[in-house]
Amino acid sequence: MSVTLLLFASYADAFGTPSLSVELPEQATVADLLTAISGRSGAHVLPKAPLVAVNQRYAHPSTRIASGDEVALIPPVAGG
Amino acid sequence: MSVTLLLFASYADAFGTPSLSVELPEQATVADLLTAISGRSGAHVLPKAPLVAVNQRYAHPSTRIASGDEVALIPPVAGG
Amino acid sequence: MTAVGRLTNEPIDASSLAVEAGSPSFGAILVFLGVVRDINDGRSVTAIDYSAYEAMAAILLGDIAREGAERHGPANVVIVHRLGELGLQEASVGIAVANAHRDDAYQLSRWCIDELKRRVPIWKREHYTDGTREWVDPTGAAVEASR
Amino acid sequence: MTAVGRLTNEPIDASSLAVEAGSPSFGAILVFLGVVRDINDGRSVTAIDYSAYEAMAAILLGDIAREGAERHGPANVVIVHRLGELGLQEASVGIAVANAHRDDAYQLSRWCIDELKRRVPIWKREHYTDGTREWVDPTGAAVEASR
Repeated sequence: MSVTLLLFASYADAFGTPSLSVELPEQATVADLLTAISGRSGAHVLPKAPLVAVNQRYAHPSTRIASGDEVALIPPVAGG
Repeated sequence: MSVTLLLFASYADAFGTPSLSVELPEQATVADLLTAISGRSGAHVLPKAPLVAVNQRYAHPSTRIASGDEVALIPPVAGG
Repeated sequence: MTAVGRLTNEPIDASSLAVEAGSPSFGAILVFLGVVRDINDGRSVTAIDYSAYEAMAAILLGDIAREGAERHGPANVVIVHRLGELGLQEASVGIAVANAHRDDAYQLSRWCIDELKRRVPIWKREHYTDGTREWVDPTGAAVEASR
Repeated sequence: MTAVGRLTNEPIDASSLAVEAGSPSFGAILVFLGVVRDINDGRSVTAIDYSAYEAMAAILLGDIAREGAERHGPANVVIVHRLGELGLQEASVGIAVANAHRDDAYQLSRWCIDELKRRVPIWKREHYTDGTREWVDPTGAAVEASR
């Protein structure tokens, strides 16, 4: 399946885009997603365990991603 | 000497006046003042050790009162 | 540095206080408002009138602002207490503090309102729905006597 | 009960937030404002631009308002975070809470701002007097990498 990964702030700057298209097998997890993008240009800015949101909620590495899910990579937050 | 004692809020209500004139000997203290008014009508509402201010500062029972000082009896405060 | 306390007969505006306390070097502003509420000690309140030993109260409000700014500063502090008759939800007191960071702002704000309630010669008389009015004595003891 | 969180592009007004949080049964209102200050980590700041994962940030602001009102309630909570470019002394966040008494209001307000900083997907890029701009990483580690 093809998943669109949303990027923000410093991550969008590093990858040079506000979203990446990532090919993943069915039943893939957040951990699989992170492995899949680890070779992309810009991925060097990511911490070891970057925050990922699935459908606008924080996800675990074991969270499964389904086709059509809204998936986002969340840089360290700095609100307030 | 004659001292004018300012009264406020519940004390003014109890004594029926916003100020009392009190005759005190020279060198009198706050404690002397309290003794001097203990027989006045309304004095029953006073706690054992009512707060007294001399010249707009809280005073001790041993604080001396001089002629011309601004002396006030302070009911339990309830600001805020 | 701003560290001021005053009495007013006008409504208290949170935004104005925040502006007065603000500074380019302070990132946290905290505005406390004490407002008239409808129930106190189980009795239904319609209004409160506030009075003060005005000269002394103004001095002590300024003292508290300055002492607070020294204890939990650098900071700006503005303390305003309103006098007169206030209806439900009207603010009787407004305290705006500004600090570089929020830790100090919370401590400073809390210290100021606690000290104000402890030592400033201000009194309030509650008006109840049954038409009676009564001076409020937070120490409890004297309430019976004044009834 | 009011327990809401939202994003805005407009200036944040402390008085409006206080009115929105107020209720006749709550005697203490506390408004926290986080404002842009001139120095951060020793660097001279001229402005900050805030951005967010807007859909998720709005959800989490509402979560925090509701969770806070449950933990330290009964209470009303209104949380607003501003996005876009803000100059010095402009408020990026406003949190108004109202409780029956001040103890709870101070705890609730503090809890809300701490949670907001911990979990809401909002980012800020500081503009410095030397013309450079930089994403702020409160965790420290990634700042070097993003320079």
